[in-house]
Parts: sequence; C-alpha cells; structure tokens
Amino acid sequence: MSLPDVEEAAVKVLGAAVDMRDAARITLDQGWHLLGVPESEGGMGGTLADVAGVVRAISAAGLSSPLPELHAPVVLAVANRVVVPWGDGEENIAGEPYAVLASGSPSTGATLTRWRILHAARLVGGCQGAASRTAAYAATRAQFGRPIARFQAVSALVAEAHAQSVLAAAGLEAALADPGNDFVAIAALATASRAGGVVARVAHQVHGAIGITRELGLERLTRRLWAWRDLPGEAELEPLLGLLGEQRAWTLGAGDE
Amino acid sequence: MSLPDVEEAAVKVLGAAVDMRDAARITLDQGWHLLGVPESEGGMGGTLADVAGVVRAISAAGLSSPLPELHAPVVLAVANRVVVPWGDGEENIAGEPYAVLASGSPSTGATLTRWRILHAARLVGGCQGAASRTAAYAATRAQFGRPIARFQAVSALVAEAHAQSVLAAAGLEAALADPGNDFVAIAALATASRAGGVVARVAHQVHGAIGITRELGLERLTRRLWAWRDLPGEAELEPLLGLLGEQRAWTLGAGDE
Amino acid sequence: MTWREQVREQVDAWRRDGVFTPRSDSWLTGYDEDFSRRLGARGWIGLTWRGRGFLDRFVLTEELLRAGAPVAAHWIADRQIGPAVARLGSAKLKAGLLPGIEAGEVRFCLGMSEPDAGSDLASVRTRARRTDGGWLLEGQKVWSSHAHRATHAYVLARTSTEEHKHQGLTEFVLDMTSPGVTARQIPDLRGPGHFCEVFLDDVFVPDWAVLGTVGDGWRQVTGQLAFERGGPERVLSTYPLLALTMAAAGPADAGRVGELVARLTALRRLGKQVAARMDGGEAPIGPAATLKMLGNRFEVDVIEAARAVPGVPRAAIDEALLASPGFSLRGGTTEVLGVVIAREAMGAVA
Amino acid sequence: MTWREQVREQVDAWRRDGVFTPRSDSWLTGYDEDFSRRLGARGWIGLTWRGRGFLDRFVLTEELLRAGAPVAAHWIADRQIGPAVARLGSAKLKAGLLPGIEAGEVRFCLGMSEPDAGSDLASVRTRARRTDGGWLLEGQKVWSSHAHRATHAYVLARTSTEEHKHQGLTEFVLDMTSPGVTARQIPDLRGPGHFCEVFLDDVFVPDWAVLGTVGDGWRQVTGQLAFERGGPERVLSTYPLLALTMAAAGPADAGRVGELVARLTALRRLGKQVAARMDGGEAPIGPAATLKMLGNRFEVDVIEAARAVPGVPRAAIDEALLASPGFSLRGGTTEVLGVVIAREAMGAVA
Repeated sequence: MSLPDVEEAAVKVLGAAVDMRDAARITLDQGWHLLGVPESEGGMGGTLADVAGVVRAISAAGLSSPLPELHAPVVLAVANRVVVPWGDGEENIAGEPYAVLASGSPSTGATLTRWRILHAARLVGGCQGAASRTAAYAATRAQFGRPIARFQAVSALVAEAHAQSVLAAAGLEAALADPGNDFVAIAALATASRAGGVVARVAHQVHGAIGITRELGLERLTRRLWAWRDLPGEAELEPLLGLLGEQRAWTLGAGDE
Repeated sequence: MSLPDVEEAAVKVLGAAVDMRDAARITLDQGWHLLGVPESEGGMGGTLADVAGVVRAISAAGLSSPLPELHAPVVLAVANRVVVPWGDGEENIAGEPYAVLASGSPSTGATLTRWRILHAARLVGGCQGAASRTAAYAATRAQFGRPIARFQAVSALVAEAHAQSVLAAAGLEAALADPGNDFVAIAALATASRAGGVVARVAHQVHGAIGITRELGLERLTRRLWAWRDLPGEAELEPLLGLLGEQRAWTLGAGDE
Repeated sequence: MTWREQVREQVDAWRRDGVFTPRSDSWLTGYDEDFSRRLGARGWIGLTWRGRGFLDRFVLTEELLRAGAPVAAHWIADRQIGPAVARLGSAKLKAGLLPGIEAGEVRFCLGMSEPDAGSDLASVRTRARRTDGGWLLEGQKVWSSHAHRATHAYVLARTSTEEHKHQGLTEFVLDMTSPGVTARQIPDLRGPGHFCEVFLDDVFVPDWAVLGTVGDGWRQVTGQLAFERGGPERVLSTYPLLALTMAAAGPADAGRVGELVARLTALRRLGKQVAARMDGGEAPIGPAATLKMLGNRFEVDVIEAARAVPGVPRAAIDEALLASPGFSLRGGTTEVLGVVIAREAMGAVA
Repeated sequence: MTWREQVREQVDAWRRDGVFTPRSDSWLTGYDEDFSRRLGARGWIGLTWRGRGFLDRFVLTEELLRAGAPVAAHWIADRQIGPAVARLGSAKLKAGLLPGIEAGEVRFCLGMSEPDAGSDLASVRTRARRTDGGWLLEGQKVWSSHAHRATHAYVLARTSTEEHKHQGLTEFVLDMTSPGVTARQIPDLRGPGHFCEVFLDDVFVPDWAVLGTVGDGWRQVTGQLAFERGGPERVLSTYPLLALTMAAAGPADAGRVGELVARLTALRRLGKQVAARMDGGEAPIGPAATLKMLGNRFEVDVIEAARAVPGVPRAAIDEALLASPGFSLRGGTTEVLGVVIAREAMGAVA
C-alpha cells in the first residue's frame, strides 16, 4: 500500500474500533507499526516521517492508537509519577489507558526521542483536525443573519487555531528533519503541547454550546488534545531547553542545513 | 480646597512643569504631600484614599510627580539593585529620576505599604488615562469608511484596556479599604502592574502608527506605565503571595467586611 | 460573628460531616436537591428579596463556591428568577413560587436559547398564542440546564410577530409538569449531561404566570443580564482546584500562584462593587460584563496553573477541564461581552 | 563551510572588530550606510535576484538579525523593492537601480500609507497625472521610514479615479532628489524618529520608472505582501534581548526561557518554509501572515520574559520596549492578518 492508502485505511479501520482495547488490537493486527522499520528487519520500510504521517492522520480524525508506543515503547516521568502510556491501569481524560509503575527508570536515548517526535505528530494531527473543524464550522454556521466567520472576533479565533496548528506542524517538521536530535524533538513536542491547549480552547469557544455535545464529536478531538499535552508536555520539557545557552539554542532552530 | 479642586489644580500646575526636577519642586511647593497627614501634625487632613485620588488624577493626565515618595519615602529592592525612586542619578524609560544605592536596606513596614498603595494608584491612573484615550480614539477614528470601534477586533481591544483598568481600580479599592494590610497592598500593586503592561500594549495597538508619535502624546502615558510596572512590579511581588496558603489568601480577598 | 463567619462555620461543618464533597463547577454541575433544601431550611435562599440584599448574597455565594458546595439545584431560582418574580410577578405568582424557592423546593431551568439561535436571543421563535385566561406555548428550547429535573421553567416566547425582532417578546413562568412539556438530556463531554432540550407542545400558561408586561420581554431580559453575569460564580468555578493547587505549590510555583492570588483579590472586589450597585438599585451591565470576561479567563488560567504545579490531583484538573468550555458560554460569549464592555468604555469617555 | 557558517564567521568578525554594536530592532532602527556598503561589497545584498534565492537570503538575514547588525539602510531595497524591480521593472530601471542596490548605495523608503488612510491601502489619494514622457505625482505619504535619508522612494499612486478603489493604482519608483520631493522626520517615543512624512509636489517620474503595469498596482502590491511579511525580521526583532536573557537566566528561569526556545525553533522553521515556497515561485500569503502574527507576539513575549529574569540590563529591555509598538504595525496590523489567516484556514477546509 502507498502511504496515503495506509493513512486512509488506518482512519477507516480504527474508526470502527469499539473501544481502546480494540484500537490497540487493530493497530497491532494491521502491522502499521512495521512502517518505518527497514524491510531487512522484517518491517515495511519507509521513514519516521511516514509513521508520523499515519499518526497525524489518525489523530486528525479524532481517533486513538498506540502506534507511537508500538514504535517506541517508553516509560515516562510525568508529574512525579512513572507512567507507561497505553499500559493497563488508569485512563486519561480521553479514555486512553496508561499504567503507573510503583518504581522504574524512565526511558532515555533514541527510543525516547522517537516517541517524542511521534507523540508530537499525534498532537499536530489533533490540532489540525480541531482547527479545520473550527474553520469549517465558522464558515457555515450563521448567526445574526450571516456566517459567524464574518464577525471579526470569530475570524480572529479561527485564525488563532489555524496559526497554532501551522506552528506545531512546523516544529514537527524541524524534528523530522533532524530525527537524531533530542532537543529539536523536545522543542517540537513542547510547542505541539501548547498549541494543543490553545486549539482545544479556541475550538470550543467558536463552537459554543453545540461543541460540548457528544453528538457533534468535537470533544473526541479536544479531550485527546487535553490528555496528550500533559504526557509529558510543556511543563516537563521546557525547562530542559531553558539552560542550553544562546549558541546551542540558536543552532537547534537552524535545523538541518 | 476641596478634593476635586486639588486634583484639578495638580493636573493643571504639573502640566506646566518644564522637566522632572520642576515637577518635583512644584509638588513640594504646593504642599499636596500634606494631604492625608492629620492637621494636628501640620498636614491638610484627609485620608490615604484622598492622596491616592490626587495621584491617580496626575497619572491619568500623563504627568509625573513624586507625590507617593513624599508621602512614603522608600528604598526599594528592584531586580537585585537597591533603588530610591525620585532620587538623583539615573532615569527610567519615562524620564523620571531614580538613585541606585551601593548598599542599603530596603524599606519595610507601614511606610512601604503606603507607598505600594500610592504607587498602585499611580498605575491605576495611568491605566485609566490610556484606556480612556484608547476608547475615545476608537470611537472617532474612521477607517474603511466607519469608526474603527465598529470592527469587532478593535472593540475587543478597547474592552480589554477598559477591563484591565477597572480591575486595577478594584484592586486599589481593596487596598485602600484595608490600608494596614500589606498583602492587599501587594496584590493591588501586582495587579496594577500587570494591567499597566496590557493597557500600554493594547493602547498602542489600537492607535496604530500615530500612537507612536510625540505629537499625539499617548507615549507620555505608555512610557510611564512601562516604567512604573517594574518599580517593583509583579515579578518581585507575586512570589510573596504565592505561599500564603488558601486560608490567608482567601481572607485577603474578602476584604474589610 | 460576622455574616461571613457564620456562613463559613456552617459550610465547614457540612463538609466535615460529609454532607457534600467539594468539586469545581459546583454551581452548575453540583446538583443536590437535599443540599438545596438544607440551605432553604437555614433561610439562605432568596436573600435578595427577603430584605437582606445583594451584598449578603455575595458573601454567601462566595463561601459556598469556595467550598465547592452543590448549589446547582436552586441556583437559577435564587440568582435571577426569584428576583424577577419578586419584582415583576403577579401577586398570585409570588405567592405560588417564592415560598417554594426559598425552601429549596422549587427548582428553575432557563428556556432562553433555541436551536440555531445561539447568542442571538432576539431571534426567538417559540410562539405564545392567546387563549382563554392565558397563553399556549409552542416551540423548542435548548441548552437548558437540569430541565429534566427542574420543577419550573422560565420561558422567553414571542407573543407578536409584527414588530422588529426585539419587540413582541414576553417572559413566562411555567410548571414543568404541565401537559405538553417534554425535557430530554443532551449527552456532553462529561457524559449524561446537564444540558437539555425542552419541547413545548401547546403548553398552557395562565395570565398570572406572565412575568412583567406582555411584549416587554426583551427589555426585561436584558435587564436581568447584570444579575446573570455579575456574580461570584463567574470567577470561582475552579476555586476548589485553585485550593488544591495552593496546597501543592512549592517555592518554584510561588510566582505563578501569587499572580492568581493577586488577580483574584481584585476580581472579588469587583464582584463586591457589582453587588453593592445592585443593592443601590442599579443594573450595572458594564461592570458585570467586565467581571464575567475577566472572571472566565481567571477560571481557565487556574487550570493552566494547576497543570504546572506537581502534585495537584489529576482527577481534579480533568474535572475542571471538562467543565471549562462551558465557562464562557453561559450568560453571553466573550465576543458579545467585548462589545458590551467597549460600549461602556466609549460611553465613559463621551 | 556551510553558507550559514560563512555568514556567521564574517558577522562575528565585524562585531569583534567594533564595526557594529548589537541592538534590538536593528532591521528598522539600525541605520548605518557604511555597514550596508560593507555588505554590498561582500556581495550580500540582492541574493534573491542574483541567482541565490530566498533560502540563502533567509539564512543571511537570520544571522544578521541574530547579531543585531545595523541593516536598516538597505533593508527595504533588498527585501521587496529590489525583487519587484527585478521582476517588473523596465530594462532601464533595472540597469539604473539594481547595481546601486546591490552595492548598498541605493536606499529605498516606502511611500504606501497616507494620512487618515491607516491600514486601508486602497484609499490612496496621491495622484499621478499624465505628462509628456511620464507622470507628475502630487500628494502626501506618511510613516515612511528613513525617507529623509533615502536615495529613492517606492510610491503607490492613483493613475485613474474612475473605477472601484482597488483599481487605477500604479507603482512608481522615484529619485528622492527629484524637484518637488520633501521629507520630514516625525518625532516619536524614541526621539527624532525614523518615521517621516513625504510631500510630493508635482514630482516628475519618467515612464520607465513605472513598476509593472499602469493601473495594476493593487494586485502587484498585495503580491508583495508575502515578501514583506514572511521574513525572519518578523520574529527576531528582539533577539538580541533574548540572547541577553539566556545569558542571565538561572534554573528558576529555565521553564520560561525554554518555552521561548521551543517556540522560536518552530517559528524559524515556518520562516524557512515560507522562503522555500518563494523559491518555488509561490507568494505564500497565508503562511507569511501566520508567521508575522505569531512572530510579533513572540517578539513581545521576549520582552516580558526579559523583565522577569534578574540581571538582564535595563537599557536593553527599554530599547526593545520602545520599539515594541511598531512590531505589529509594519506590514499589516494583527486585525488585518487575522482576516487573511482565517480566510486561508477556511479555504483549506472548503
């Protein structure tokens, strides 16, 4: 299958999952986690960017999948706890499972960097899904006799959601261009986490009461953004970038030239 | 003279000051610093709220005066330096003098509390002056064939400046109602400092290029807000409130009932 | 003992005794009919029309919200319908409703919004047709919180279609057990949901249950907005989370938490000013809108701060997050408030 | 050595040798004709039309702005007028201007805004009347930076008044020494000021100095906006202050500074994307507007962070503060950008 086919199939098949356990099973069954693994190692070939593309497409559709964790199994330090995303135990605000370990060392190294990039992709997809739903809603929903997008205050919100989504995507692109650099991955994930919070808030603001309903389905995107941005998001990551010094920080941003 | 008369006179006479030294001389000459001092102590009588009213009026007109410092002479710790506002030496971004001491202990106690309240009043006046100029400008300035206030994005900015100014004034009112409580004074000054920054930014945003010109005079208000909010503003004060605990913090806000 | 101390002592006792469990957003989602009756028995519902006034209610509600007490069942009646009935209602309506509201037995829901109307309240399509001794109401309302278990509804309906859309509106009060009323919950991001749709199928409302003057509903309802927007619930929805955040905060968090403490102090004073002006007979629409805009922002900022302070229970953060999209909806969106506040600002300088 | 390393080495050497002193807002207020000639001699002005492209210019300008180098004198010519002349100018105009721009000798100011017009560019009232072999320009321009010392001006003028206001506009290039041109500085909050008024009193402009097509000025100028908005100067105006802040930051400031580092990384990538699309022949108006809106916000947030970190020199903070009201003005206000971005967002989903 070509990559767009995989993305489309992933969205379609996962959309039929009855619950999170089912979503995890489907992800494994379909073998999408073999994308980005060299064929010589029994994988499907392709790059990390290809995996990130599938992750984004799944998230943009308001769906959950442990694809990042299958690719890069990690143990994380989150708010003083040791956590395994998609492990069994508790549930986050989006209903996705995670396990809390009594003790254990958080992951480090290349696996953690890959997970950070793919988790950023997850957030970027969610931002794009929520931002584009918001733009579409504003363009069609009428109030006081005209589409609400014609009100400057609403169009400013639509612009904000879009801009945050574009910014998060740019951060992800930087990380994918230099996938061995953990600091760029950290920057990408921190930016995507913040963007996720803003996009969720703004999306609800534009949608008004209808956005809160189950029926509309916006909450499938926003609850995920709220869950993902804290796993671990900006509060844990940004301090890691704050003392790099000007020289190293600047070089991060210059990227892969 | 009645209080409104004093306020009006202060604005009028200080408006004619040729420079900061002159403004300081005028303030002393007029004896306004005796307002709020009991007549039995050689003062003019009146309350701290009366003094704050004069300070507000002066600031709202975009003028400077060492009235708070005459009432409550202080030595402050500002960004790791020991500073005397309206002492001789350096100049802040608004052209007001201050002295930096080689060493010295910052003020404490009732004098410091009074200064904090009066300095908050200074900021509140500046906020009110800049916010009302902004509202007036938006109501009269036309673009694309109608007053810019009719654009929702502009009216949101006008609302923001006004709201911040109202909030800062409420904080000041709380401090004046309980003038012996240093924590309420700190809260008032921290809030006014933040409000000052927002109002200055928003005022310039609404005014556009003309707002930057000397001729319009908006910068007389905004440069002062920028100077005042860091003398010492939220960065130095807020941590003092952060560890009060819920009980004490709640009682602060309940005020003087 | 001050009034505030009296309230605090009682509320503390109830919490200690397990009468309630603190939660964020308790004024909307803390629905507990027994608790409302308890407050009613204490004489603490209806202070504003029982000779106590808005400042006393302000103190009472601050303390109840601080504690995260479940006040949703009587909230609408106490805040805005009770005062409206006391001011505008017929003698029969007053006699029939006020004692029940005061006892915490009469629970109101609001029938203002309609499908597709959103913030545009004047586009109401629910019709009231004249009939013998009263009116027949026909239409649909939406976003009516707790309608499925309310005893009564406030309904804004069109009694005439001949004028400009701001005219010909009338306020009604109806019994939810009347024939023709159906309420249905709307599932939301928290599950079953407080939001309801209400269908009105030729529901009879007697003349004595008209609130105020027929055709004058628009003016009356906009006058109510200051009551609806200017209360402490526009600032304190996430206070229980802030309390947990303060408890967990260490020196590294002092600045962040301190900013909230400072801002809250000013916001509460602003709320007190609004209450005092209401006691003075004003309807301070501008200050109430300012309070709501800044207060809603504060409520959300509390959540963001809580996320950054290690040790704040995740469940409390999530509870507040799920409530957060609602903060700015109720009683006028941020965009609408911006226009109201700007108008006041420009009036203030004109 | 990469292109970036070459630039960095040279710029570092200049700074070490005292050729310039770093400052915020250097692309607008760092006016130094000698420095511009130095860059010209190095071959570093006009990269975009000299076969190097936008990505190379992107790297060059990033490094110059990082260093706070005084690039204001040639900025407008290098960024937007040079590319426009190269694309649309007559052979004579090209031959007459481009070598001078490339040498850093020709310095452009912009004659777009007019008194009372603000962001409403289409309401231009400056008139161009036909005359023998050219046009006579009559009118007034304002907010024209460094006009009093520019060698040339770009002027948008109305060549016909008969159509809709978006039609009948034409772009001109004129010599500031032409008879009838007067430029006057406007004092601003920093003192003498870069802003000028420019008075045009029957200024003759030959036909060969018309840019592009007569009457097509509106389409042309809006096409320029991507060039004007999408560069690193929309993000890096306060970078020298950020560098000082990073130097002063301790562990207590790590989160605050780290947030800026993360955001800057994404913003710079976005700038690179815009440059790459320009190299591909596009005029990416939406992404450029997004970059400018977010970039201006970043520039201001840097100042706020610097205030909170003890030890950052006050003079550097004040310098950036005084520049800050200008950030969002140049090249379209935040309100205008919001509309452009929303339009792109809605187009993207349609």
